[in-house]
Amino acid sequence: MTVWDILIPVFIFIGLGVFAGLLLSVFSKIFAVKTDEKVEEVVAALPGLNCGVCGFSGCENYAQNIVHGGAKTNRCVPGGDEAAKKISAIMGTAFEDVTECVAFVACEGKVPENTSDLYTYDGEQSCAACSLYYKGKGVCNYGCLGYGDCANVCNFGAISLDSGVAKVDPTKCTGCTMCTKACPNGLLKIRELAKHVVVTCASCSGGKQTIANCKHGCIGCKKCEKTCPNGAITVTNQVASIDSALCTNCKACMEVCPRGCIVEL
Amino acid sequence: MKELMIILFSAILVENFVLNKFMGICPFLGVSKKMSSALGMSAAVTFVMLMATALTYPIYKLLLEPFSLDYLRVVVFILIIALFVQLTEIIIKRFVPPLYHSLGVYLPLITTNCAVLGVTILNIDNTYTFAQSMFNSLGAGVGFALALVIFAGVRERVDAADLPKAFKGIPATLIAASIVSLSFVGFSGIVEGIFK
Amino acid sequence: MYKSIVKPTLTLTLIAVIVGALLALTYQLTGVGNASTGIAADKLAEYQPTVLPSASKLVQANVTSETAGFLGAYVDEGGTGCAINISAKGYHGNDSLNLLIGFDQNGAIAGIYAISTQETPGVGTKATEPDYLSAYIGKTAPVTVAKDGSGDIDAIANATISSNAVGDAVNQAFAIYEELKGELGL
Amino acid sequence: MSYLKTFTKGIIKENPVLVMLLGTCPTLAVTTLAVNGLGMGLATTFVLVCSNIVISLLKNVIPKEVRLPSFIVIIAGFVTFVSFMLQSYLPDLYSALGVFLSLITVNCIILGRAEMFASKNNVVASALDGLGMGVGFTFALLCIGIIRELLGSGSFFGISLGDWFEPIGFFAQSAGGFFVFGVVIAVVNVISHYKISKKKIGCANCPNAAACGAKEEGAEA
Repeated sequence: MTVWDILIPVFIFIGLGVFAGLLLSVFSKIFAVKTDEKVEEVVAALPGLNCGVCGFSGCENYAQNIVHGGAKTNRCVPGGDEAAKKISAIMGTAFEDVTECVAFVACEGKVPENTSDLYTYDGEQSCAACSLYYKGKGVCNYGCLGYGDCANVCNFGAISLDSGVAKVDPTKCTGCTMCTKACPNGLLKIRELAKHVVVTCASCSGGKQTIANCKHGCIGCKKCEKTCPNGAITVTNQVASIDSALCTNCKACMEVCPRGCIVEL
Repeated sequence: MKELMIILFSAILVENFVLNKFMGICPFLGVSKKMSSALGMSAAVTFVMLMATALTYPIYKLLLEPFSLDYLRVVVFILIIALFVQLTEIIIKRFVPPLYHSLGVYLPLITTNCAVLGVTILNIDNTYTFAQSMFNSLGAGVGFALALVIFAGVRERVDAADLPKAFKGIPATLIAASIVSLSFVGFSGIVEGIFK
Repeated sequence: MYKSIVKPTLTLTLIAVIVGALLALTYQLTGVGNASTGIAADKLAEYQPTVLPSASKLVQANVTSETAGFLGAYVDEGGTGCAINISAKGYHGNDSLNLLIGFDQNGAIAGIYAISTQETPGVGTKATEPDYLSAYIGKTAPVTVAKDGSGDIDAIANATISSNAVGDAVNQAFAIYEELKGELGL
Repeated sequence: MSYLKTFTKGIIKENPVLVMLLGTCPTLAVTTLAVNGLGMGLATTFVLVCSNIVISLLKNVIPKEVRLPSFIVIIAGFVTFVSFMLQSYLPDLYSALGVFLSLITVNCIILGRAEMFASKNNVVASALDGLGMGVGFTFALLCIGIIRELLGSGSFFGISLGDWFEPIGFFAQSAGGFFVFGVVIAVVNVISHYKISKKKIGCANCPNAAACGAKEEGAEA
């Protein structure tokens, strides 16, 4: 056991240690990516969902636009007032209230109460896959398929499925609109939290066909459109839809609807 | 040249690092949810494996073997691999941000990837020459990529399949992996057959 | 400059040096790491009946051979033969098969003992079980292993790789035996 | 958190192998025989506890730039020390574990616990956490090892069950490892009433979560 047997490894490790340490510290100094602290602060205040409700391609992009592009600080709906307050504090601008929005499902096609299935489907358990086979297993081509693609996407666990139709829990929903993109039939629509009256149908197959398909479907009779005092309801290609901004919760349309598919959530 | 080909193809097919030697299972299970992440991860792993072998082999031959310090190889190798991965991460983050964003989350994962350290140690254990060990790591990397990509495809189907509640998620993935690994056993005679 | 360059380098070097020194110390003090060169005497006595039944006592001969896989050669004091310890390429990579092969005076196999094997348990290990290895007794160089019974030894179903590995190892041992016969005085 | 909870959390609730799916490489590779699984489990526990202690001692000294390399060098030092011990005192276990003994250094559990726990808590808590995780790891390896040995080579800790049971080669091979591991996790799912599988295996369990920049963007690992 010569002393060299100890010294050689020590020298090797001194060489390696210095080499590694120098390289790492020098590299991380020279090649440091110049990031703007303010942008990082704003990104930290945002929920980081990259959902795109604010109209930008993600939280990072929205933060850059807030700091440099002067974008408004209250466009992040999932972040809600709390995120808007934090960002306004960082940016020193006045805090503006964020209009709280939530999603809802425009379909009540429960099987067997309201509608029925065309075929039994045991392929891939996803709405997207099921909707490829003759526009879905339901008799109505626009109905909810109940395989929960929207529920899988929702980060807040706000969507649950009861007897084959998705339902959104307004208390948990933050309005991030990730589910609207996941539904193949586009049944998930956005409404303001304060406005409770919604049309729970999206079937564009007109009167006679909808009556045959579903007990709850909108037949596009336009009665609601005529009676609405604020013109908030419009019937476009055989199905009614409510513009949240104009609606005042007066429920006039609910009484007059012969099919009962305008509902208060 | 034939010897190199044997090593290359046996590393890809027969002695596949993931399915036969069980190295690199953590990223194999964790990252193969989507095909895009699988491709990104396997490209990064193959690159790091090649560079790691290129760095560790000479150091072993020049520094460790002459002084018969074979017992230090684990510490020295892992230090070099960790150093190299962190440097690559810094450089990619600085010069190629889009690549960093697509690869970024997987680069630090590679330091704790058993396959990378495994291939460097096996190169020494099998007393390969430098060319042979480079081919071995290329084979290992491509084998890793092959297994990962095949498995990503299988997994996307498995996740959507109608399974009993207990088997949803990871158990189904593992049983799918067992069948894919079984299919790789079929290659065992192939390399000797082709190149004999 | 200090905080971001010198301090990290210093800490990393210090840690590496301490770990390295400690390992070097334990390695040298306990002499534990270096692989024991030969088979320990008690183990040798244990293997001797299966490897060279006629021998009285196997003693390590200080001869070396350059052929790959050679681990040691042992000669019988009574001069009835010798044994060669060899590590060969098994199913799981290079030295995953460690055999001790005994030869009688005229170079035929007197017995084989599998010291350690990393073959897949239950599958590959069948090729290293004593009764399968006893088929080699009496065989002279070169030994052929085949599935269809045409070779001296027939390979085991679904463990062909391991059976071939054992066959190759035996042939390797024959080569070493020929090379060292003179030095061993047989 | 009380020390006892730190210790017991690693065994069942956050079992590193069955729940957090870390350290799966040795779990599949070494459990062809139960005794190998036990050996690997104990070796890893030793390394885990020692490295947790040392890292929690040094946590304020190591600067950010060289964090990962220094952690890894400490762990590699302990692993080499364990391989010395095994090589001299348990040679057959040493040859059975083979290359996976030195692969303990890159075992995701050790670096994971070092990064997520040891570098943030005091020495005693880290040591207990290491011990808990180690026991959990050994327990999981033992279960899988026993099952694979029973089915694969018809023996229990080396004692053969007699020849009435024809061992099924599949379980000793690598494909069998995946299969048994999957079934064991399914059983754990049922036992824990699916509480565990609901937990998203996202960035939280990744050993490099702290050191990697992509976590804030919600990248799902």
